Amino acid sequence: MREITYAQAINEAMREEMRKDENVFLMGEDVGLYGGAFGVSVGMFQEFGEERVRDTPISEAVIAGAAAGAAVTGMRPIAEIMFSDFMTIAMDQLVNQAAKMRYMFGGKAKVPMVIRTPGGCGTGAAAQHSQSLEAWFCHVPGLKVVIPSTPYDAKGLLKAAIQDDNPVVFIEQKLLYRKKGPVPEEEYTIPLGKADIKRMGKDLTIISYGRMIPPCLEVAEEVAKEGIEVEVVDPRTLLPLDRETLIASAIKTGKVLIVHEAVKTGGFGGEIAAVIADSDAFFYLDAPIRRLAGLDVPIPYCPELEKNVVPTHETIKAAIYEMME
Amino acid sequence: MREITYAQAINEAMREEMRKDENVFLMGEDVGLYGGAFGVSVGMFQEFGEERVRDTPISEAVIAGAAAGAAVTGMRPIAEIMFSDFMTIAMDQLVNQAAKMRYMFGGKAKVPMVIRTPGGCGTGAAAQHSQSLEAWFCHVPGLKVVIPSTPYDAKGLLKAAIQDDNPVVFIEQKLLYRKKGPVPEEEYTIPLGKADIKRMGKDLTIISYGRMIPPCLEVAEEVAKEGIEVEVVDPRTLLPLDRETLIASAIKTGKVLIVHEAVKTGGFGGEIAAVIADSDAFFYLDAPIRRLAGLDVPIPYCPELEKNVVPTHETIKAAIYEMME
Amino acid sequence: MTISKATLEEMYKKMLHVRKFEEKVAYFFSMGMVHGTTHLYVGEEATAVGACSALEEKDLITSTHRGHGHCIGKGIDLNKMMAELLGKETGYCKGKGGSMHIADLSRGNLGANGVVGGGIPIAVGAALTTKMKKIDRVVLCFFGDGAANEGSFHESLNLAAVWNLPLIFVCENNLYGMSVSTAQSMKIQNIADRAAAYGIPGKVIDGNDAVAVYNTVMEAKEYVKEHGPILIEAKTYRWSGHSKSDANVYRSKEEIAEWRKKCPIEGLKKYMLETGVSTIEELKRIEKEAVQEIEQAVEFAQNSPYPSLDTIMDDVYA
Amino acid sequence: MTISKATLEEMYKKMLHVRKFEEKVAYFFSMGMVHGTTHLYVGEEATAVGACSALEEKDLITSTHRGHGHCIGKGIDLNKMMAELLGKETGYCKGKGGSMHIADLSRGNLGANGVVGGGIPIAVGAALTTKMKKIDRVVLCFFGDGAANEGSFHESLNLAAVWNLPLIFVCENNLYGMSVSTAQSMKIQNIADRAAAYGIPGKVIDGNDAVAVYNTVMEAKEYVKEHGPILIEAKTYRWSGHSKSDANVYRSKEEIAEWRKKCPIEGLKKYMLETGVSTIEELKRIEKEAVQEIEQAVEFAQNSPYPSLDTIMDDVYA
Ligand SMILES: Cc1ncc(C[n+]2csc(CCOP(=O)(O)OP(=O)(O)O)c2C)c(N)n1
Ligand SMILES: Cc1ncc(C[n+]2csc(CCOP(=O)(O)OP(=O)(O)O)c2C)c(N)n1
Ligand SMILES: [Mg+2]
Ligand SMILES: [Mg+2]
Repeated sequence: MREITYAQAINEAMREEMRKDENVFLMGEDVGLYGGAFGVSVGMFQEFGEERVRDTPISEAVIAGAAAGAAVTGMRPIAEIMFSDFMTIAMDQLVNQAAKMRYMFGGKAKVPMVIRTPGGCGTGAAAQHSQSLEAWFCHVPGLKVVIPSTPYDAKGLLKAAIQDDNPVVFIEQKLLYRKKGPVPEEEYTIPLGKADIKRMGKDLTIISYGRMIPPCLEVAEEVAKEGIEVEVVDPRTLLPLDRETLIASAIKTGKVLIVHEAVKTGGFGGEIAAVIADSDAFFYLDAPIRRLAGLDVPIPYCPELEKNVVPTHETIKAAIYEMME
Repeated sequence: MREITYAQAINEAMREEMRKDENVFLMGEDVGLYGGAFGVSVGMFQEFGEERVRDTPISEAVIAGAAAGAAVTGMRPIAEIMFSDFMTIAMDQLVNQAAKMRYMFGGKAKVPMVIRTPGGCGTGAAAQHSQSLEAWFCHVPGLKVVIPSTPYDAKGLLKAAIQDDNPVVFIEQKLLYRKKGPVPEEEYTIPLGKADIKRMGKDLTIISYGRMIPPCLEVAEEVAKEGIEVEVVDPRTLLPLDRETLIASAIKTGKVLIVHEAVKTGGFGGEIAAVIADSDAFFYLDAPIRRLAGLDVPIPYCPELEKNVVPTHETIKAAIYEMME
Repeated sequence: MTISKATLEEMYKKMLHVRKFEEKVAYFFSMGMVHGTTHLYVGEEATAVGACSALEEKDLITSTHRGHGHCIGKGIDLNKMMAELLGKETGYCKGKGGSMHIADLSRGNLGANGVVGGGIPIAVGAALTTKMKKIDRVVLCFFGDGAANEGSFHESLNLAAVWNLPLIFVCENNLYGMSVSTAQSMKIQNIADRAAAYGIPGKVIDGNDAVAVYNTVMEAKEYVKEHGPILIEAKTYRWSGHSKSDANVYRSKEEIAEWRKKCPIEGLKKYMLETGVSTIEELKRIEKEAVQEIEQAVEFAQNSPYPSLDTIMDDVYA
Repeated sequence: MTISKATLEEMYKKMLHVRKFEEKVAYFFSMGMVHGTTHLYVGEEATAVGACSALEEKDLITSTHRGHGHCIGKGIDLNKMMAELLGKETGYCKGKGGSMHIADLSRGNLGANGVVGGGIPIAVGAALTTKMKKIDRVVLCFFGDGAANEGSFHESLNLAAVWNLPLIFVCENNLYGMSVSTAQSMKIQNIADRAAAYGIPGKVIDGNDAVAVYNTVMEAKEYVKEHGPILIEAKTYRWSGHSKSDANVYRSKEEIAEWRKKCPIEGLKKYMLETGVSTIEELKRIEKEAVQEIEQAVEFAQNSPYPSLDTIMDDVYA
């Protein structure tokens, strides 16, 4: 199968949906001629023109709110927020408006919109451009939250998100944008809310997502040589969470390690751990549920510090060994 | 001991600190002559004047940001955000600025500020005035997060928060404002980061906080008559969390029930469950860790629905029985 | 512009509906029969009704926490509206929204809003749809003087201007945002002057004069379809406290009395009589009908059941 | 106003520092020696240096993502600044902040900011401290044309106006916010016109003319201490791309060339020579010193160690 990058996969997903449905359009800061801060929308301005690929002023609140307003009146907007750190400015419109309209109005509204936003550290951009804030969005009923780890998932999930009739926060991973992977040329979508077992194993379950998946898989291959078979489960959609798949894997292996880049305290790993600890899997666990996550600090600038503020190949491996003891 | 309301306790804490330290001041929407939307600052405008009890325009972003700017230059502001739902508008200034300044600047800044904001449902104000968003703030290194359950705690913790050199999000509970409790007239503070065992017990640990504490205590008394001794632990400060006290109680009773009003998915109960599931307590648990929390929906308006969207006396009791089976 | 008799009588009736509706709500609250809080529109009727009467059904509005007037102005089923207020299953939001979240998408009301300034960006989005789909309609966005100090106001007016959206911004300046007066919350006299910051026209009008409001919005409709947004500031006043729990300490009795003299309903009545549009008998009949219709709505609402507990999880997702 | 020779020479030197500093940074980036991204101030030197030179050490500034010019303008230890850029332990932020977070609280620089518009509310708070503590100083807040479309701009200017804070807002209008031109992002010619929306004065100046900037800020200082804030719009231009990854597709070569002709450093030099303030030899000596000082800073930075991993958890809390 041909290989394309994660960024290209996202670009293709948007283009395909925009070609099919004229209600779909893209707006955001510098998404037009510039092609987006990370080049994700490159070429779309040329293909669809300035009406459907809209550069906005630097105004995150109204970007999110205008998306909600356009969605509730019949469009299917995709809004880009340039860094997920700036979702902080759009929270009222996302959380109090877009997410709640349907319920507040007794089911009469439909708010089909996607907010695409890149998260994560590793680019040397320091504390205000590097956060992983997915846990916040997962605490908001009415939203869906997606965070793909491969080009294949990115394309299939984004197409599903655009087709979904609810507000979806689609968190992209900066460090994956340039990573390539196989993506079929044929049409496909991946249903929201279905986890994917990225690797089968029987000894220990890693639950992880986004850009932590590649190192988890690498480590899994390495320890496999020593006879430790790790299962790597990627929820892909964090809200709604595919609890069944996660719990089944925990029951199977009896050991759960949760890995994410976001700061540990208050991170989504807590939710995952809690779901498992409150399930039947509890009776099958033979070790505490471990969370390996970002340190509880803002992201530092200096490369060495930045690298070590989140789980690494080494710390993932060490955690596996420790749990297998 | 004399009894005063939760709102009065907060009012006293602010006044005492403002009398002692002229750098402390209050600002927010309608906190002046009006006395605050919930009457918490009643009389303070008269005592301290308009310079130190400042009415602001309806501008939550600059309220939080101006607090940060005043704090980093030598004041100790208390900023009120009228409903915690509107923290959504202040998130950039709180999360990207106030919380991170110290770390980003290599330890050179100090940001002693308190944001007071009421959370919770039960007042018939529906989806945009009723949320419990504490989990968000707990995911932000650099912040402290406090949520008192009694007038005594409210006063002692708020005084400590005002004296603290870090940004503190102080979440008040609307439904507790008019509740009375004993509060000494003498000066005291309660250190941030210390849990309080509100009731001792040996059979089951309830970890809860804020306005869920009173029903938990009532239910504990009721089931005590049937010989079930419930321990009720109130972290009081969610960030930093007093993990030791929570874990010790879990080890003692072997059963943990977490109760909070916030929406279950992504709520702070996940963090608590994860901390326990990853601790030594894991080996002492004889039942899954249960979370009893708000339903995963926006808060509805109709009183019966609103009442049942969060844990109630009945559901708490039922959960205890179920776990004791 | 001359306004037809039918339109004027319709406006008169709607303003009475608002007044009577709010009186009922106030009564319910005073009796503890309604849950939560509410923000009465009494005194400001001419703004909502005048503005909405100039719109067609296909035109859209966004509203505020003080939204009852907008609902009625835009045309609403009074029964369902009253039922929503009482949290009943038959209400607009099946009892889940209450006073601050009534929406009637079928008649172009995109909803009240509990967040000050929260509806403004949504209006921008609705106007964007209108433009992109080339629909022949306008969007009208209501908000208060207090909301004009929120960042969302700024971002929204700017974006609507840049994109030349068919959007009429109507600032209801009732001189206070809760307890804080505009004199305390801004250093300018006229909020309409903020329009210049976005390169769009701004206009100050008497928000208690229904005819003036109507005519202004009529003109604005044509303007915005061609040239992009406009900001209209309607000066008005709320007679009651901000919400049910307001002791009104920040306003003088004299000020309130002064404004009560400028009653918008009396004003329209006088206009209709003086210009000979309607006779006093005709207006009396309208008054009687209005009162009856509100009574009917109350009856409908009171006789409606509360939503069943089973519905609590419904309608979170589409 | 006549500016002393010492001040002019100091300004000249600082502008050279900015230029040379940025050239080094560009070089480091091109060689992959620096991590992350950076926003060069080349072409805009007169604004930062002119404005800051009119301030005293006790006065405060808030800065932006494009903050190197402000740092140098306000007086900074070049060694520590360069070290921070390289992520070294000896840097201003111990290597934790990098280009977008350099702050020097001891000299009144409250910090660069990675969030567009993020520093504006902080400036309001700093000015509030100034007023409440009755300190005889001003706060000067830098931000870009793009930032003027953020809600934080609006809320901040309004609050500062209402509270009469001693605050000088300086909008660096370099015609673009990343790739989007002001023509696309606002429907007005002059951002200074937004001042009227807050009842404060607004003034447009040539941001490439250091003397004009200096004089304007000098006057503004007196004004704001007495009357509250003012908004100054300095028209200028960035010569380089927005950040290291910018292909500049949205600007024409001609436009860039046109602005390069208006080099602020050349402009000041010409002024100093024509008015006879300094001789060409004097200026040459300053140039030489400036280059040397930047070289020294580079050497210092390069010889400094990276922070130890042990420091990773330090300084989250006070
Ligand atoms: C973002 C936000 N901040 C604060 C509030 C609380 N609040 C509700 S109404 C109101 C006053 C609004 O004033 P204005 O916009 O003038 O409308 P009015 O009530 O006068 O009609 C306030 C402060 C809110 N609902 N939302
Ligand atoms: C809130 C926010 N939105 C977007 C960005 C990404 N961004 C960084 S600089 C920039 C352009 C800023 O333009 P302007 O304010 O004019 O400053 P300039 O870069 O021209 O100096 C953008 C969009 C950001 N850092 N913060
Ligand atoms: Mg008002
Ligand atoms: Mg710019």
